[in-house]
Amino acid sequence: MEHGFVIAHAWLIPALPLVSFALVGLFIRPLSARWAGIVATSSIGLAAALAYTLAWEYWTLFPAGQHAESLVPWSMEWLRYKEGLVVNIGVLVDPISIVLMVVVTTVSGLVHLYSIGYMHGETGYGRYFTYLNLFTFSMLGLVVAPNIVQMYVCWELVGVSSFLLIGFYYDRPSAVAASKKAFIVTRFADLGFMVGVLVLGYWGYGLFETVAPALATEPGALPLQPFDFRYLNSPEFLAAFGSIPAFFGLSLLSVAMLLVYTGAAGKSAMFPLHIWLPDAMEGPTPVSALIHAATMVVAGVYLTARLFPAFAASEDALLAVAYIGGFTSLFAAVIALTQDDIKRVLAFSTLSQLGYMMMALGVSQMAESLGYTASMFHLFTHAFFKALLFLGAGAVIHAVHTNDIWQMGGLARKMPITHLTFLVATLAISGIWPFAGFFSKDEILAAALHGHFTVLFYVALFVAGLTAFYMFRIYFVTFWGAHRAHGAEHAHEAPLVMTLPLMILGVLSAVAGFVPFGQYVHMGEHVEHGGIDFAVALPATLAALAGIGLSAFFYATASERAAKAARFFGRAYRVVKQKFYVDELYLFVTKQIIFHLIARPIAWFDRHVVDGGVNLSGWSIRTLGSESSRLQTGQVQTYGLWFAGGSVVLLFLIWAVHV
Amino acid sequence: MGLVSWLIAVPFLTMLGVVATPANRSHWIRWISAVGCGIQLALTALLTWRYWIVASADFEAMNTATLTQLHFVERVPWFESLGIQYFVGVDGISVAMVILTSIIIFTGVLASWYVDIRTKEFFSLLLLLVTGVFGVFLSFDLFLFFMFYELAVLPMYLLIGVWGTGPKEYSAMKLTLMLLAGSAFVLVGFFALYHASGLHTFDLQQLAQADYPRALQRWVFPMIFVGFGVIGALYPLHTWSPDGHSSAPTAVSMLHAGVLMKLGGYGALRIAVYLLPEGAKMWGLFFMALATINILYGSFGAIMQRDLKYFTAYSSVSHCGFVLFGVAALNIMAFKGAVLQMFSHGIMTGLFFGLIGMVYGRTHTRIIPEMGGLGKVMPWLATSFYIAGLASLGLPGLSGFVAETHVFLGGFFGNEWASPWATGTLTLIATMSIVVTAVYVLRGLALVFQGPITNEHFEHLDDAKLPERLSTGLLLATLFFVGLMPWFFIQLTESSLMPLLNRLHEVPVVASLH
Amino acid sequence: MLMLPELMVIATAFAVLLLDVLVPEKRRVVLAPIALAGLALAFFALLATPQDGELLGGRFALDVVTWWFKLLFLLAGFITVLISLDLLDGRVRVRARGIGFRGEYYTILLFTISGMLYLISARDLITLYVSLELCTMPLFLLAAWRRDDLKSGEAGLKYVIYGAFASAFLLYGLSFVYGLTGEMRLDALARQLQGGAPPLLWLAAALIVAGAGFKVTMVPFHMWAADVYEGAPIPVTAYLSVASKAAGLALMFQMFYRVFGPWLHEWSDLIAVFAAVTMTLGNVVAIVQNNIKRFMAFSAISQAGYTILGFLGPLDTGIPAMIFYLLVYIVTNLAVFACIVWYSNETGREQIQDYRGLAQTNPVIALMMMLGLFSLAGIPPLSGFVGKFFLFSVCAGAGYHWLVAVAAINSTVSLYYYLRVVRQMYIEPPEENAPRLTASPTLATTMAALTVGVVLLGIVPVFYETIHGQTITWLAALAQ
Amino acid sequence: MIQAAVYTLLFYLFGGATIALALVTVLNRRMLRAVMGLMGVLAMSACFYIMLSAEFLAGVQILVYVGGIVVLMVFAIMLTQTVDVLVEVPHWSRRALAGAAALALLLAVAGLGAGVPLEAPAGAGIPEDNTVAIGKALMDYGPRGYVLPFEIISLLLLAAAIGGIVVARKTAPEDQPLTSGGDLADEGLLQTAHTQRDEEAWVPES
Amino acid sequence: MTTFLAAQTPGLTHWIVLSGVLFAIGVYGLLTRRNAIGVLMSIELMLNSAALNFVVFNHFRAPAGVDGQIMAIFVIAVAAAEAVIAMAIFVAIYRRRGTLDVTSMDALKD
Repeated sequence: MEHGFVIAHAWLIPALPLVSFALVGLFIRPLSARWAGIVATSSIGLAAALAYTLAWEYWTLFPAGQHAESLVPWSMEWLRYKEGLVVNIGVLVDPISIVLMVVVTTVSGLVHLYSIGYMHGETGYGRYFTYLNLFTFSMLGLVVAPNIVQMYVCWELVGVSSFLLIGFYYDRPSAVAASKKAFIVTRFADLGFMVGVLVLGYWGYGLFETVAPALATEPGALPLQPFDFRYLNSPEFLAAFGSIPAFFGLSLLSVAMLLVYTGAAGKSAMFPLHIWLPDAMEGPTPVSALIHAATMVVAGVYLTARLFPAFAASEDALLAVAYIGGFTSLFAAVIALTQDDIKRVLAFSTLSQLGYMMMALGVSQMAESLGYTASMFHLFTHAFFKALLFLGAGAVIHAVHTNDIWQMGGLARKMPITHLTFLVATLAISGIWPFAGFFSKDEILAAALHGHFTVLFYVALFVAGLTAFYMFRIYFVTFWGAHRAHGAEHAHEAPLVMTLPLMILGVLSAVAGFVPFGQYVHMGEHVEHGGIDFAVALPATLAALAGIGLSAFFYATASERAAKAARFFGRAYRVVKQKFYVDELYLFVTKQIIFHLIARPIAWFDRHVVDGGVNLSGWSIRTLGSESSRLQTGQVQTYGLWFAGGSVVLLFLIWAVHV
Repeated sequence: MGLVSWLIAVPFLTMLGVVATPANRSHWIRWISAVGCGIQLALTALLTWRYWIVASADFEAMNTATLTQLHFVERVPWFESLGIQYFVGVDGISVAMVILTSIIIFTGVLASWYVDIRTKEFFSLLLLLVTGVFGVFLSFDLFLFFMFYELAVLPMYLLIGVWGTGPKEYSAMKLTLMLLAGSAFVLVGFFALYHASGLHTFDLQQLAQADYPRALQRWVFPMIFVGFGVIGALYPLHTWSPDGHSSAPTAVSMLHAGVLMKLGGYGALRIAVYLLPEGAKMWGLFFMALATINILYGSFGAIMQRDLKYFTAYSSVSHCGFVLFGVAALNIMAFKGAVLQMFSHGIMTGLFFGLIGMVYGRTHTRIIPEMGGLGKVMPWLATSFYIAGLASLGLPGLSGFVAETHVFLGGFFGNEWASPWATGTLTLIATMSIVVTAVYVLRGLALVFQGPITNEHFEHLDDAKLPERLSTGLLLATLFFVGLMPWFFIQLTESSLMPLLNRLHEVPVVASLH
Repeated sequence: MLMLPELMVIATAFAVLLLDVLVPEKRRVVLAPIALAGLALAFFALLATPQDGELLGGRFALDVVTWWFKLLFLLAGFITVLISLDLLDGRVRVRARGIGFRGEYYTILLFTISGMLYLISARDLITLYVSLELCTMPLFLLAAWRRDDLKSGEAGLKYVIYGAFASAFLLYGLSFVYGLTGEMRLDALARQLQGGAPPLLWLAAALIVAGAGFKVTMVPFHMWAADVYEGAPIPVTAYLSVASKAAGLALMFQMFYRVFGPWLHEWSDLIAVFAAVTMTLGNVVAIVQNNIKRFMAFSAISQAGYTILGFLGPLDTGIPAMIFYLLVYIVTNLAVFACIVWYSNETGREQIQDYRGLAQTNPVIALMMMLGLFSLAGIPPLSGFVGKFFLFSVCAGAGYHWLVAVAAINSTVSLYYYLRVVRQMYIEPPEENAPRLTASPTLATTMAALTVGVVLLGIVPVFYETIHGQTITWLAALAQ
Repeated sequence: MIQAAVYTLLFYLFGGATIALALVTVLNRRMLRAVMGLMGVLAMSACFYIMLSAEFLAGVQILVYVGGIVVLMVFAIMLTQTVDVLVEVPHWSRRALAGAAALALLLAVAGLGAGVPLEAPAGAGIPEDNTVAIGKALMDYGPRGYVLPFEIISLLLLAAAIGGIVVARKTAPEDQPLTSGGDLADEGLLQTAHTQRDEEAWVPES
Repeated sequence: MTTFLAAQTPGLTHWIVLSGVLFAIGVYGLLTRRNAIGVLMSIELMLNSAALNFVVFNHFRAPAGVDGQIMAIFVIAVAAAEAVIAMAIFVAIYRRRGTLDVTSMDALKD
């Protein structure tokens, strides 16, 4: 099949940031920081343009509503583990990868642009753009991965870029700690992913002979490999694999999927692996916007969606996805109610929204795949409004030099563009018609309801209300009322290079909901879900409005009501404010258990027992030597005794040999 | 004299050149060493290229062969009555190891550019040591192998004892004695094979064609494996490594962790598994279990270390565990993983120790808590350190990932002589190390390079100088090369590893002995 | 003409003795060169001597093993004279009191060498016994040569008592051998014994092995060695540690191969145990020594343990391995002793700590000494390694894998104490203002030549191959 | 018959006496008495030799041993022992251990030696004159001769004499350097030797 | 009586035992005598018993030859040399130390 130019050369999309990364990192950065920013940004811009063209070409090829094939227009052999177990690197083009490419390049391009202004004058300006490019490349590589190993590879790379960017201010201990935490927690989750890959690889390879002939290889493409998603997602494989029992009544497929999901949960910060995300806000704000709101954190969702047929084949895994997602959304929303740091509130809101997306996947079925679409849709819209929120918050922080919302206030007049775009985003996330969030959230709620997950539906509904409440809380506190601190008084609007992305994202957040998403992205046969389901939309909107109202009641004007309410909840409030002490629990586990109960005893054991064993053998030989040397008494007659005794013993031994 | 002999001769001749230079001309000595190692590097490139041309013809044939195909073979009878000969040659594994060694010694010489105490002795010993290492990787006669093996170990004593730091005498003695005690076991194994084969030869290729009774393999295999395991830091015989590495001077740590520890894995693969397939089948699981302990134990041990070198040494214990794990797992992926890990760890840890030396040369401390914020004043070193650290935690794109996934997949796929549940469980336990590695690497590096500068004395330190940049740059490039283009090494080693695997499946046939 | 080397040695001895009387004190420096010349002549005479033949109705015979042993004895004697002469001629920086009487010294030395030459050629019990005494007893005197030195005297006393005791045991054992067969000739009595051995033979064997064990310092018959080595003048110590030990081994060859041959195989376990105990005890005790001579004594004891491993194997591998190892051992040990003699000549010190910083004051000599020590430890590619390798191979060939392990581990242990010396030389800094010492041309040449030998013997295969080839041929001829 | 009886009687008489004298030799505290005991043992042995039809040997025994060696010992005792100073009380443990060792050896000899019936080869006659036979054998170059050990033993005796003189001769005064040529050392010569050495000193480190 | 005695003619065994007793006494003396000359005398006892053994065996086992007797002669000569050497050393030591107590000779030891 003849593809369009961009489809055929889709590898350019991840390659551009890579080339730019190498160029900027090795050559441009040392020479000129300014050009580093420009080159980095334009490379992403170009990639974004290519991504749009790709989308256009693709949906020209497979018009909306039709069955859309996944294409692998380019691939090459990279790692040959053994005969029949080869990892190809390549580019997979299918609806969700295109959506993600569009989102990633768009948000990344805008963040790059924004950063030119935001990071202006910072030390490490060039380094920053190098990292951003690296991240963008890795994320795009992840998105286009045609097999699970490439996914894992890029998965790790985004982890590292995230690590580097969170710890960008490396002389700030809190940033260093946060970056480590982010990396290690996600790494821990990746362990599950990796084991999942091992399990899939092992049985994938084992079943390949019997299953693969059913899967025709496309002409011209590299032969199908056990790691390929196309193989892993194929019903033939899943049928064979799903029939192998593991333990506790779980099928091996469920075990593998749960393991893979652990990785996804780590990246997407599902409870209880969520703890790194709020801390990750130590990085520069644009980074939070790009990585920790719009793109990287949705990689988990993307992975789950990518392997959706496999998850769907294992009901247990999918149930776990649904309930963990639902719980996380509630849990994070509750915490978000009490936080004072603007970025942290946004971080918890991200958590909550990621929970939504996961839940949407979890409530979906192969046959009834509305949730799948909804999840991707929400991913799509959320990327825009959450990036916007972060960038807006970044502009505010840039202006007032603090993250504490109680140090802000009254910024609406000083920063009109920021204020307006922030409001749009807040409305979008709260799910108010006609902003983007309304549509996607509506679809998620609908999916939950139709999937007969009633509890989750009500949870989601409640969370929608909470979301509106806390988002408006920060909106009110930040932009309304009087200046509360010195910084806020002198705040002024950000330069154009920063506000331009805000405005673009504002527009996107406002209109993205009208994209007929379900036409393009669906699993199996397209499920018609046109229009608005009022059974869902009405309660959702009501919940949102209730949240906004309550928020206005507490925070729109300066009053003691909020403080009173906090006092009323007393201990419960403190527990929530301390994020349910999950961090402390982790700290206990790492410090007390891993460091003090495992590492320290092992270090001690090594120094004293193992090493002691070696020293002991040395000591015993020396002691044996000094003890034996005492035989040398200097008395010749004693020596003679030994001689005579030796002869007798010798005689006895010879005699013994012969008897 | 053929190419392979030159590879052994060049370091030796360089050593002679150094010896002939007056001791007070330390600058000449450095240049002679650097040029000699440069020539060696060039020769290595030539070897690689020629090997590729010559060997690629029979890559296919090796898939079913049970004897590894040697190239550029040179044979000279030596002690004929005992069947001892000078027998050198290369196969893919050797080529990979030679590349590693050439790179490490070249960078090691650059890293020791500023050694100014007893320079002449230092470089001569270093070159003598590396002569031994090349000899081991290139010889295919057990006598010759053993000879070079000990030659590679012994200069270590003086190198650590004279130029080391800390409890250097103790460390040097412990290292030397433990390694040679290990070689004692190897020797016992060699003799057992020699006599059991009845061939009156130490020729590895011929010994490989002999049929050893199972009872013999049962005890000889662990002998040889443990003997090599000592230098490969097999738990619990690894304890020479932290002390030795931490006391050694920079280039010696580099060589030692980078190359010498590989002799263990190399020997275990080349001799223990190659000659004793039955033994390998019997003991594979046991040594896999030990190597698993290695992997986790080393990484947990590293967490609590205060000294950068101890820290790296424990991480080496962990990483060498992967090598032994791969060797013991007995399948092609694991074997490849083991060789790749040897290469990767060699480069990575060489880089680590080189960098530690450079940092130490500036700060005069290696105690992690005493440092902090160094990234600000020495960005080159910090970046290199981070890349090495990331390689060590198995980041894709760097060499560690390729090696580790090979090993993990290999372990997980297991083999037909061990319960799949056992190998699978061990692999799962071993995979946990990737988290622990992340913990200690990031924690350690963060304490050294990140955060505010803790000591105002550090404010004025300088970044890497040219020789240092050259050496780190070369090592970094290698890390990336292996990580990004793994197929080169995979292709290189796979054809030579297949015979090892095939031997496990077939009872070796005593063919006509030529 | 078969006896030419012996006669030359004896003639030289008499020449030296005569010249000592005739030549004034000032001119007595010529004695050593004459002794050397005589030994060299004997050496060349030996080279010209066929490796096969007998004299005096078979009382004196030559074969390959004999020939090689003679070569070794002459070599050891030659080098001993070389390392003695500086001390005896007074060309030393620090003079040792009480060593002198060059003429008598060389004469006695040459007599003992001739005793050894006869010992290995002897083919009857009487000649064997008498020549053994000739190569043992004068050494008692040499050990006590520094007669106003308490230690030297004490060494002599212990040596004479212990030596006589051992010799009496040996003699008593020989008497039973004679009694069992009524024959003095080795071939005849061996033929008699082949028919079957009564238990009395075990007593004889025990007593004889004990007596021979004394000479090769086999545990537990080794205890004299350390004290005597420490007390004796250093060149004498060197001589005791190589030549005397070689004579002991020659005696063992004579007894084990010519008399007890049929039972040797059955005694393998015993030999293995004694070898293991000998090397282990020698090694572990050497660890705690501080005096370098005493240290070398225990090192030599452990080397004896390695050497007798050769008796475990069949003749065609065991014999060449032992002879080659003996050659290597003589060269190596004398290389080390040459350095020790030199250092003692220059500084008068003989504690291990006294060697500190030698590598910085005298790097070349330190290197030679280190090579020698490493060769003793069995580090490749030095000859000691190769020698041990062959012995271990014999041992493994006999199925004694455990013993190979013990021996190899012992090598490691031995490395520990050799490294102690190396450490003093290389790692420890020299004392302040430690002078750079000079070496006399003779000693320097000797050291250099020995070091070359230490290296070359292990690399150049011709020595071992010759010994091996000749032994094989000889054994094949015997078998016919 | 009588002859045999006498022979037996003599054997036991002499044997008992010899053992008694030997015990005197090793046990008596006074060296002179001990040496007399030794002399007795050696003399008795000469008698044994006669009983064993080795008359020539008996003569040699008396001449060399009793006449030579024992006299030497007496002189040595006189020389080294002004009065009977040394109180010989060995430690009980040493005596016990030595006794045990000696007993073990004795048991071994008696047990193994006596347990073996060794018969004289049948038809072997006693040579008429062993003195002649011994003389012949000592001078015979042939397969039955012992000329070689005879020569060797002369070397041994010579060496013992030369060395004995060197070792036993009076020591030179403390202040005399004894590095070369014993007490005849010439300081001037030594100096020359020393400086000469410095000139021709080989400096190995280049 | 005579018959009895004649019947009891000492055989080889008796002689071996006799020499064995002498040898053992020599061993005992060597190991216990403190005076070096006493030690030397014990050695002479042992050598003598060995020589006696040779003569006994010569008489009983090879009466045709005189090998054993010749050996005995050599043993006597060796004993003489031994005595000379030992005496020389003893005298030298006595000069320096003023004693010949072998138990006090332990300057050389570990």
